This record gives sequence, structure tokens and C-alpha cells, in this order.
Amino acid sequence: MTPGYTSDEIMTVSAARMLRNGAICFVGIGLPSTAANLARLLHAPDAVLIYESGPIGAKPSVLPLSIGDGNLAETADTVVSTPEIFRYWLQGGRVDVGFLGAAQLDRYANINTTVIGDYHRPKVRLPGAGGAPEISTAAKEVLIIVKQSRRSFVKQLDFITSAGFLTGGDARERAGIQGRGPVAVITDLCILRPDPESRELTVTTIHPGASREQIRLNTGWDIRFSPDCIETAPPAAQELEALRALQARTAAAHGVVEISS
Amino acid sequence: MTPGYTSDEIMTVSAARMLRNGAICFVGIGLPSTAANLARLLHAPDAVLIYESGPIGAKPSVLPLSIGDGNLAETADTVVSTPEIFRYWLQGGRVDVGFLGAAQLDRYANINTTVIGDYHRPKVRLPGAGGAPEISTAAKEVLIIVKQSRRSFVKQLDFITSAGFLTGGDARERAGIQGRGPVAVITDLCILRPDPESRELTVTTIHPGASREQIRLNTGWDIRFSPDCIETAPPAAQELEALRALQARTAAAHGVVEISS
Amino acid sequence: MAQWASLSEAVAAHIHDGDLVALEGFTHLIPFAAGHEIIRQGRCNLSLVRMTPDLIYDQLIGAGCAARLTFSWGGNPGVGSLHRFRDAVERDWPVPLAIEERSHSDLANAYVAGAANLPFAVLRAYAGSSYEQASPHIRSIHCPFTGERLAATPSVRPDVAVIHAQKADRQGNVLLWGILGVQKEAVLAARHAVVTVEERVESLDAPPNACILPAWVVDAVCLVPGGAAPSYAHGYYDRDNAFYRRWDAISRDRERFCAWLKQSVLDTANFTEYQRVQEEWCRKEALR
Amino acid sequence: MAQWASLSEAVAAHIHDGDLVALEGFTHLIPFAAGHEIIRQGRCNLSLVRMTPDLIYDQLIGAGCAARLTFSWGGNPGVGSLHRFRDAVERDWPVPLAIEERSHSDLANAYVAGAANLPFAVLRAYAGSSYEQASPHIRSIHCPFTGERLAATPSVRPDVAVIHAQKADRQGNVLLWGILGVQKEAVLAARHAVVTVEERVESLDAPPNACILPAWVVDAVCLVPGGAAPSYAHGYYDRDNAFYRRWDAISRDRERFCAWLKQSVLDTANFTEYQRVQEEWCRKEALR
Repeated sequence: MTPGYTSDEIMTVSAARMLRNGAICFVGIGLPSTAANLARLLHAPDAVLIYESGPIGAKPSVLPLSIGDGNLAETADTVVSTPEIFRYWLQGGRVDVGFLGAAQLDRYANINTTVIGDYHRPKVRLPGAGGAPEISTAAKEVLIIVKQSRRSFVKQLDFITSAGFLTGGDARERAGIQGRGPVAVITDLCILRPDPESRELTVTTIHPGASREQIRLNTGWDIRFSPDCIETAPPAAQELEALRALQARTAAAHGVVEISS
Repeated sequence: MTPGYTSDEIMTVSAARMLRNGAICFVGIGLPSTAANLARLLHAPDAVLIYESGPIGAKPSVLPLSIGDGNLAETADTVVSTPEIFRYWLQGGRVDVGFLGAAQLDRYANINTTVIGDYHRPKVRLPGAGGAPEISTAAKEVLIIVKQSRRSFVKQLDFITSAGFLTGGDARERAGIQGRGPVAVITDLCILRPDPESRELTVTTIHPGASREQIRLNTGWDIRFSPDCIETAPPAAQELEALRALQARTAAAHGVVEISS
Repeated sequence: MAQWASLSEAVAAHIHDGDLVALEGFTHLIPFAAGHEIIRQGRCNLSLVRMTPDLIYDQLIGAGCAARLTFSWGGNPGVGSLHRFRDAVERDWPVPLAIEERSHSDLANAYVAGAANLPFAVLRAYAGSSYEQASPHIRSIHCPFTGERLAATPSVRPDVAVIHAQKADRQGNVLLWGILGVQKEAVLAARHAVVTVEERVESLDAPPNACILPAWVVDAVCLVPGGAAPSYAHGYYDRDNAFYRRWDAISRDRERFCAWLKQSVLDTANFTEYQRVQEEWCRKEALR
Repeated sequence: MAQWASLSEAVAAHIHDGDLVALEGFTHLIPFAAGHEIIRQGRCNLSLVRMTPDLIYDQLIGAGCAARLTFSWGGNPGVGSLHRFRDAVERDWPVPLAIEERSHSDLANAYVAGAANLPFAVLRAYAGSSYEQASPHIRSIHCPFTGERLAATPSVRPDVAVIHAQKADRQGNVLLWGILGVQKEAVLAARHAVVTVEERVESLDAPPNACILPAWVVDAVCLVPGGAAPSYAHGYYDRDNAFYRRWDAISRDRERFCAWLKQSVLDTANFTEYQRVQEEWCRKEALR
């Protein structure tokens, strides 16, 4: 029996579920924005979405294609300058949840969006930091949504753009970082959470239809599974309906079906 | 023959004349505000008046009683926050002329608006710094308007609130101060300018009817007169008319005749 | 998240003896009603911070609420001295008042640094002035790139910020306009915020990029029309310049001040009663 | 003081080879027309600074105008890579591009510090990231009061800032609204400013506390309706998302990019002709 949803859909729905109602959420563009807006349309109508371009309390009816789309400004409670967003709101300690994507991450949820290869002579030049280094440290906690593969889940990062748990254990705290860091990584295969001691990402729920083998094959390190590992609750009809309606509205408005990150 | 104007009027008119058209002027409340607005109504329609409360390009038709009157905001080109005024506009180096009043000044045009007596056990507690310490250093040049008396023109200040030429000579430059400092002090008796070398305030024009003796009697130090000292041009009919009309409009609007500083 | 409350509830809940409190508003939108309520509830040992103490702090200081004051210009704008402030500084009456004096630029930057969660502000300030000697809070810092020396001053992080604004909606989102002063920075630098407003509206209908404080940075919103008088609320009422002048006479004398305080604040239950007392006084004056 | 001028006059007068130039606009109001004119006039050896290089800098870099780039996020928003940027960084084509990379927070703060005439910015940044090792511009500084360690980064002080806005009046006062990005800071941090606008109006009729740049902080104002396309101008036109996607194919290949550059920019006299070429292309695409 094929499930009535795609692996991307369960990823987005699972990520959306993590955002609690009323949370002040600093939203990255792409997958995080999709998940955060889905949450807002479902169980978290009072979640406050902040985009780094300036909108605070954005309530877009279609997904933005860029971090500064006009519908973010039009639906926001207020639109401030970009410096103010970073100074008063993010660094100011007003953000509960930073919702990030990632090009690459390692077992300690450190993120690389900068380079593959040597920094000064890169093999692949990625877009760079954006807001992530400070979102990952200033937000009270961080959610990461990323498609899982050997390209994205790597054993050793060439560059740490944004701090997760660094070398694990209490390394993050020792580095003097204020926010608690990543509390969950949501992929198209599973949900990972940091081990309370080692802070290594550990699979805690596996999406229906995904196997441990598949997860191992799509991870660049010897991935651990929680002893209490369970199956992810499949998307409810209402969740899928809301997600698909959101994407259909977006496609109708922008003429595209999928937003890349 | 009594002149057709008061000593306050020639002071204000003389001060107004010093403000060139198009100058970006950071305006203190009271006498400076009266003079700057008179200049705007006469020869300097394009002078830009900035008040520390936030209005930029204020064009009030009646004089403000406070530094943040509503008519400043209503007539301004834009109203920004007070931090922005001090950070981007004053410290940012955008101000040509700082127009200040003074409770007390010394022969080097240093200003005290803080205390008389010991700072920690003051005989008289004055209002304090306000914007003056940074106006006096960040504006490209400074104009000071003050009624002359032994109370205001003192031999030794108990406290330097705002730097003039400090101990004279190149002391101001040696202190690393960016702006050129006071270019003129306009009183109800005369106009003083800093000597090019010693930077000591020197009387350069004497208002009609005022005598050297009167100036000496109203100065707490042995005041110098420029060898080229001349008589101040008396207020022209048009200048007096504009000043009196401004004060009459102000009195009608606020129910007061004179704005204290 | 903002709760609509009466002003007396809000002050009781959020302002405590010994707190560091900022009541801000630069000439415009000064939260007088809130200041009176703090006096009514007998708060003491407060550390007050405010750029321009104005009449509102003259009243709080005269009423004995304050132990410390951080300020940058302590006069009665357009009139002269703040007599209660001077009496406290010069003669320790009614209680000694420790002062931390700063320039406008310094204090504005200090609120900005507080809002930005930084421990200090960097600015070009005080060059050549005696404040560097007089104030232990002015230190210097060198640019790690150019070596240039700049002033460093501690940020301001109030326990509670109190402001007055024009409007709030049902959720408690707050809109202010006109002369904005340092209110946004004061609220964002503070741990808690109490806002009094002229109007409660269904929707703010704010223009783009207006100065809005979202409900979730505010603890209590109180409907107090007229609550900024004798200062003004742009679009609602003008500054009561006559009261500012009248204050000079009221505050110059301890006894006269005490009588005013008793009649206008201590013996009134709330701001509405205060307003009635003021109106009566104006009627009497007019009959003279 | 602002002078109304044609865009070609403004670029000729104010932007010179080797200048440090900031063309700002955060997704919204990106000054594309001005970028094209810089390419047309053959400027070279520019040091470019911009938070999000976006297509505008991909074009300038691909055209060989830039020797250095300071940036904080170099992607095609919603699409993927900036291929001309990558080609320059990875393979030195058409000329080597030195990069100074910063985070959004850092670069936004650096503009703020520049606007405030400070040599450096203090912020909480880069904790735990590799940037501290990779970038000589990230240093640390200690709070002189608490001893706390913070990041310090150099301010940005462009020779010229270029922005696009919705309106300017006859005097050259500029109004923008919607997503404001760092434009105000870029203009105030710079020695000179060039502004293109959608509309020239008799009066700005701005709401209270709108984002206005007074004429006297601007050197040239140019009427260029549509000058932010393919980005957008709030209240005027939407973002041309199709062009952003199309750019991926155009820019992926050096030859195809060069053909586009020649046809759209180098062989057009001005932005009006550029728009005509774009429209023609769209018509052809529709007929396919």
C-alpha cells in the first residue's frame, strides 16, 4: 500500500507540528517558511513569524518565493528595517524559535552553507551565512528542516557556518552561546533529536515507510537510533489538506509548484 | 534717541544673520530656536532645522515652547527617533551648524549647563548636558547665543559641559575633537569671535548703543576687543518685522510673549 | 503577551519597590497618568531613568518614590528649573537622590544598546567635557581595527518601561506616531512593559513602517484617555503649556507642592479624578 | 543637495572606477536599472558591497565590473546559485573576485556603524562558527564594564550608495516604504548617494514617521519607472519571479550570459530599451 502522501509532505507536516502556538519564530526561506506557515494555518494561529527582511508577524496566504516578498510586508503586524530585525529582535533576545534549513549538517547539528572544499579555494561556493550564524545562537531554540542524503548529512563539515553543538557534550555552552541550540532536525525520512549527554543527533521517530537501512544509507556517519525510537505519526487528512491548499495557492499566485530552499 | 529695537532683538537678529541659507542646523530650544527660525523666515528659507526630539527640516510657523512640540513634527520633512537623530544625523556628521544656548561660558567658549559649585555637592544644580556635549563636538561649527552678564560670562567654569576651545590654542584639536567649534558668540551687547591663534573670545562687533565699558562690566574676565572692532549693523525694518510677527504668532498660539531658554 | 488591565492593576502587577523603571516620552506622550499611579501606590526606592525628567519625575521625586535617577537633561522645558529635582539633589528632600548623569546622545545610545542586548554602547561623546572626570560610567574603548579611541557607556536595561501611546488594538498591539523619542528602545531594553493608550481600536490601520510595538513585547495595556497630559498626544490634544508654567510656582515651595500632591494625586482614586481636580482648579483660576 | 538627472548622467558623475559601491535593496527595490547603467558605462575594479548580491551583482560580476565583493548571502532567492558569482569565485572568470564574507547581522550592523560615523560595530555574532578563523575582519572586544567578550567588525563606508525608491518630490526628498532593508543606513554610511525612483511627485504626502531621505543627503535623483525590475516596487509592480528562474539558465553558461548581456545591456542605450528587449523576449517565449 502506498501512503497517501509524499516524503516531502511528511517532512513538512512533522516540522510544522514542532512549532508551538504563540511561539515567536524567526523563519528561513524555503522549507522552514513552508513548515512555519503550515503550522500557523493548523494548530499555531498565534505563532509570530519574523523574516529577516523586516516583517514581524507575517501571515502570508501564499508562500513567499523570496525572503522579502511583498505579501510578507502586507500581512505583517509591522515592518522594520533589516538592521532593526537583527539588532533589537534577534540579538535582543525576542525570538523563541529559529527555523532553519541547511545545505549540510554534521552529527552535532552544526550547519554548513558556506563552502565545500577549502574556504579560500572552494570546490563549491555555497550562498554563505545569511542570518543563520546569529539565528542559531540567539534564538532560544532551533528547528532544522532538511532533506536527508549523503550530500546533506556529512561526516565532517568543511566549514561551520552556524553552530549546533560544535564538538558535542557541553561544547556549545563552553563557547558562551546563549540559545539552547537545535532541539530537532526534521528530514524526509525521520526526526532526529540531540542526545541529552553527547548532543549527537539521534533518530527518535522514523517516518512510516522509511527504514533504518534507508536512513543509514542517506547519512554520512554511523547514525544512532534512540532505543525508544518510534514511528512518526502520519500526516492527518487535515494537515495534508492544509499543506496542499497552501501549495496550490502558491502555485496559482507564482506559477510554481515547489519552492526550493 | 532710543533705538527702535531692544537689546534682545538685536541679539536675535544678529544671531539669525549668522545662519547661512541651506545650512543643516541642529537647534537648541529657546534663543537658538528663535534665531534659527527667524533666519529661515528671512534670508535662509532652505536652512534645515533639526531638533533633538526627532524632527528634521522643521518649519514651525510659531516658535516651539519645548524641544518636542507637535508643530515641529507636523512641519518637518521627516520625524525620526531620538536615538537616530543622535546616531545617524549628529554623530553621523550630517550637521553643519550646532546652534546652542548657554547658562555659563568662559573666555574659550566652553559651556557649563551642569552645576555651580562642586559636582557632587552642587550649590546650584543646572539642567545638565542634554544634547550639547555632542552638538558642540560633532557639528562642523557652533554658534552660541546667550545674554551677557557676570553670571553667564564667567572667569572660571565649575564644570565644562560642552567643549569650546578648552584651554585655548590648539587644545581642542589635541583633544581629538572633530568639529571646528564655536565660530561666534552672539549676545545682547556684542558679537564675539575666537582669536585665530589663542582662540580666546574677542569682541568683533558692538551693538549700537552698547559701550565697551558696559561689555566689560558684564564679563567675568578681562575681555579683549578686536583691533578691527566695528559696530553691529542695526536690525533692518524687515528683520524686526519678521521677528515681531513671529513672536506675536507665538504669543497668540501659546499665550506667552517670551520663550525662556 | 499584552493583557488589557486597569492602570492600577498594571502598576500593582508590574512595578515593584526598588525596580529600575523608565517612564519615557520625549516632550510628547509622557506617561503622566502612570507616574501618578506609581505615586498613589506608594512605590519607593525606585531607580528612575529618563532622558528628560520633566514634571513627571519632578513629581515622583518630590513624592519620595525615587532613590536614584539616571537622566540627561533635568529642566522644565521652556520654563526653567525642576524644583523638586533640585531640592532632592541640593538638599536631600524628601529623600536623598543619587544621580547618574549622561548626555542625550549617551542615554539614547544606552537604550539602543539595551534593546540590542549589548552590555555597553560605543559612541563619540563627552570629548573635552568634565563628565569624563565626574562620571565613573564613562570609559573609553579602542577600535580593534583603527586604534581610534571612543567612549563606552553602560547600556540601560530597565526592569519595567512605561510609555503612553495613541492606540492599541484588542490584542494589545500598540501604535504611536509623531515624535517617537526613545520609547521603542526603552520598551525593548526592558524586561517588562506597561503601556497606557488614548484609544482602544478594533484595528490599528497603521501606515506602512509605522512605529508599532507588537502585543508580545508588552505586559499590560491600559486605556487612559488623556493620560499624557499635561504633555500632549499628537492627534488627540495639545501640550498644556500653562500647566508647565504653573508647575514652576507649585513646585518651588515644598508645602505648596505637598498640598498639590495630596489634592491631585494622593486623594484622587485614579486619573479620571485627577483630571476633575485639575479642571476645577482651572475653573477657579478663570474666575479670579 | 539632490539634483534631478538622467541615470546615465548620475552614474557618470558619481560612480568611478575603483569606488566602493553599495547597491542596496533587500529583495524589494533592488536598483537594477542603475546596475545596468554601471555595466554600460564600463566601470571596473569596483569594490561592491551588498547583503544579498542577487541577480544585480551576478550581472555586474559577470560583466567584469567588480574586483572585490563584500556580502552576506550570495544566492538566487528561491531558485539556487548565482552562477556568475560562483564562476568568479571558483574559476576567476571573467576577472578574479576577492570576497569579504559576513553574516547578515554583521553586515547590517556594519552599515549602522557606518551611518553613525563609527569605525566598528559591536555585536553578538559568529559564536562557534568557522568565520572567526576564516575572516580577518572578525575580531573581539571586551565590555569595559562587565568584561564580556563580543564580536567587533569594521563598519562599511561606501563611496557611493545606490538605491531605488518609490517616490521623490521636486526638491529630491525621497520616500520609500514596505520592506526597507538597509537602504537608509547604506545612504547615510556613504559619501555620495544616487537614487532612482518610480515617480516624481509634487508632494510626498508621507504618513507620519515614514522612511524619508531628505534631498540634502542625496546627490542625484533619477526618474526610472520600473527601475527595480525584476525585483519589485511595493505599490507599483510585483517581483518577476519568472525572470529569477530564467536567470538560472541564462547565467549558468558563460556564452549565454554574454549574449544576454550584449543584447539586453551593452547594446541598449538605456533602461527603456532594456525593458523593450525584455518584453520582446517574453513575447517570443509565449509564441513558442
